[in-house]
Amino acid sequence: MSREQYNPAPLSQGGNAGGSSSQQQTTGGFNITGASNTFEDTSRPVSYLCGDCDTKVLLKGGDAIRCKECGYRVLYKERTNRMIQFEAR
Amino acid sequence: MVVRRSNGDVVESFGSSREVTAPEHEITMTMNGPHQPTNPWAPLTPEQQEARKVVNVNAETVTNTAATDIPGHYGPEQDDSWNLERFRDNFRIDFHHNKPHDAAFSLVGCDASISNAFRRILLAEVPTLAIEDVFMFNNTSIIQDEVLSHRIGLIPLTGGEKGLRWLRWFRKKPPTDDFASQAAYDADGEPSTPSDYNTVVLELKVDCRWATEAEDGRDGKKLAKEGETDPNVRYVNSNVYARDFRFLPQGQQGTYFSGDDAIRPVNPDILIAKLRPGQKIHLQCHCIKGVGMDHAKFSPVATASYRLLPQITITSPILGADAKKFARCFPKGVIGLEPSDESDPDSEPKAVVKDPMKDTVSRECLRHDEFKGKVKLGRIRDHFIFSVESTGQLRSDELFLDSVRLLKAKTERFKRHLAEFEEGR
Amino acid sequence: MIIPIRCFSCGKVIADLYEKYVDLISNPQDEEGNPMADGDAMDKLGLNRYCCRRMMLTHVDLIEKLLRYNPAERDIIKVGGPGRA
Amino acid sequence: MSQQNGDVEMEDDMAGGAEQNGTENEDFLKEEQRLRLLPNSTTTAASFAFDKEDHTLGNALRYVIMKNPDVEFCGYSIPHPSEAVMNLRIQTWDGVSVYEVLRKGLEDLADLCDVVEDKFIAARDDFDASQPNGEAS
Repeated sequence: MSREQYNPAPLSQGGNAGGSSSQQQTTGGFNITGASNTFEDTSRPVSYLCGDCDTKVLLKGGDAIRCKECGYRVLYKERTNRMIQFEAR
Repeated sequence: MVVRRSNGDVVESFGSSREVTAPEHEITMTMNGPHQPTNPWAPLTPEQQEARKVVNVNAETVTNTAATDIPGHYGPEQDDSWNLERFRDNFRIDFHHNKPHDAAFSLVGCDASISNAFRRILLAEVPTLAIEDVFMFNNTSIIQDEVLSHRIGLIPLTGGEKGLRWLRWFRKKPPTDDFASQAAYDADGEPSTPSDYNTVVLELKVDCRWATEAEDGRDGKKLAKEGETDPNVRYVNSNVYARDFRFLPQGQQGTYFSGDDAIRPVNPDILIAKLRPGQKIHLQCHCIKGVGMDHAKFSPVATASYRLLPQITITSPILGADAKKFARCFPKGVIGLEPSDESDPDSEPKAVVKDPMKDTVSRECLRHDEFKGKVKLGRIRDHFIFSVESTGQLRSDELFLDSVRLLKAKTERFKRHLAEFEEGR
Repeated sequence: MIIPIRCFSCGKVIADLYEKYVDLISNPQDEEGNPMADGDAMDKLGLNRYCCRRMMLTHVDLIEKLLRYNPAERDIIKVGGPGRA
Repeated sequence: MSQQNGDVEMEDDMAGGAEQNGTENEDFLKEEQRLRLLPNSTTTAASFAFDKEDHTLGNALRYVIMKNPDVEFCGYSIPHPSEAVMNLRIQTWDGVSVYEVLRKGLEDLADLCDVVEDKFIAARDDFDASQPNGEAS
C-alpha cells in the first residue's frame, strides 16, 4: 500500500475535544462520554489472546473475561490490523 | 600593523595605505651578507617559506598556529596572492590506501579552510539514499514500532551507482507541529508524490515459528524439551537480518537496479530484531535521498577526518641508550636506529626519523631532560592526512570527488546569484 | 536491549559484528580451546576507534531475557531447566 | 529546524546534483535568489548575506577572497546558529568593486576545486594502477 492510498481513520469522536471546554459545557456541543455519541457494537465478537496459553479468545459484550481453554483471567488485546506509518528517524 | 619577521626584525607599517615602501637605504641593499642589515621587505627565503608551514608543538604550548599566506602579511614584496598556476604546481595528492570502505590520502599544499570544506561536505551534504518512511502492517515482536523504524532507518543501503545518481529528491512535508518549517515549505513549492524516480520501496516480512520435522528436518519443540537452548536450532527466523529486506522495483527502477545493482543493505548481517515463535514483522519502507545535515542516517561516511602531518626534527644527535629510549617515546616505526658512523656498522646507534606519519605527537619525548634542546616537534600546516570511511553506498574515493564537485557547484550557484543580483541592482 | 545498528559517536555500522564478536569471545578460537580476549576480538572485527569498541564492550543484550516472556513457549519454560537460559 | 534546513538544502542541492550529473532539472530554472546585500553597504565595503550557507562555503570563500591583494578585509560570520544564514564582509582598497572581488573569489574557488578534482583523479588512478590486485590495497 502506498502513502497516498493510506487514509487515517477519521476522528469520529472527540475530534475537537482540544477546543475550549467551557464552550462545550455552555453549548453542550460535544459530549465525549455521553451515550448519544458513544457507538459500540456490543454484539460483534472481539478476539483477545490468552496470557497463559496464547490461544485466541473471542469475546462479546457481557462475556466473562476468561480464556475458554485454560480459564486464565488475563487476556491481551490483539495488535491493530490497521497499517501505521512511522518515520525512520 | 606590526610585522614580526622570522629573522627576528620587528617592522612597523601604517595600516592606512596599501603601498608600504621600505626605507630607501634598505632597498638599495640587495646583498644580504651575514652581518649586514637585511631588507625587511624582501620576499621570504626558501627557509622562511618552509618555517611558516610548521606549527610548533612545544612541551606546554603550541606556537605559529595561524596561516600567514595572505597578501600583505610579510609586506608588499612577498607575493601571497591567489595564483592558479602556482596552486597547481604546489598542490599534491598522495594516496595511502584506497579501499571502497576506507580511503586515506594526503592533500598537500592547501589551506585548512579548503580541506575543512571538503570534510564538512562529506559529512553533511553529499546525498545518499536511506529509509525514511516505514509502513508497519504488523509487528508483534518485542521491539516497539518506533524503535524498529529507527533501527531500520540506520541501515545503509547500496545499489547501482548509476541508478543512485539518477534518483531525484523527494520533497517531504515537514512535521505538522513545526510551524516555521511548514511556512517555509509551503512558500517553496509543491510536495513530491512517491514515484519511481524519487522513492525506493523495500519490504520486510518475517514470521518466526518452531522448527518442524516436515519443513526443517528437525522438531524444534521436541529438541527444546530435550534441553536444546540454541535459538537457531529451536526456531526458524528467530533473528531478523538486513538481508531479509526485499527490494520491490517500481516503474523504471527495474532497468537501473537489477541483478547486482539491486537496492540492498550494505551489510547483510545487520541484526534488526529477534523474534520468538508466533511473533512476526511485516512492513514496507520508502527510501528517499537526503543529506547528512537532515539526519545522520543520510551521511555517506562513518568518519571523514584529517590530521596534520607530524614533523620531528632531531637538532643534535641522540646516541646510544638515549636513542633507544627516544624511540620508545614514539609509536612503533616512527624512530629508527642507525649506526652513528655510516662506515662502521658496529658504531653507537643513532636515532633517526623514519616515518613521521605514524606519530601521534604525544610529546612524550619533551618530558625527558636528556632530549632537551635536541628535538623539535611540529606539524605541517598544509599537509592534511585525510581519511574517508564510507558507509558503503558509494566508494570512498568517489565520495571525496563528490564533495569537491559540490563545493564547486556552490560557488557556481552563487556566481549566478551574484549576476542576477547585479542585474536587479 | 538489542545491539544498536550504528556506533553512537562515529556512525560505523556495528550490528552485523555483534554475533561474530560474541562467538569470538565465547567459543574456542585457538588450538588450546581458549576463546579470544575481547580486545583481540574487536581488533579482528575492525573496531579500531574507542567509540566503536565501547559499543561492543559495554552492551548488555537484554533482549535475550525479554524474549523469554513469550506465551507460545510457556510450556517449555515452565518445565524448568532447558528453557531457562 | 533541522527539518526545515534539510528540505531547503535538498532543494538547493538539486541544482548542484544536476550539475554534477549533467542532467536537466526543471527546478534549476526557478532557483531562488540566495544572495542579499546588507544595509549600509558601499561598492568598496559591503556585507553580503548568503542564505542557507554555513562555515563550509563561508570559510573557504573568506580564504580565497583574502588571497586577493585588492582586499583590505574579508571576514564571515554566522549571526545565529539556528538561522541558516552566513554573512560575508568585504572591504577593498583603492575603490575596487566588492562585486568584482566576490566574483573573483567564487571563480578562484571553482578553479581550485577543478585542480583538486583533476589531481585527485590522477593520483587515485596512479595509485590503483600501482597496486598489485587492482584497487584493493
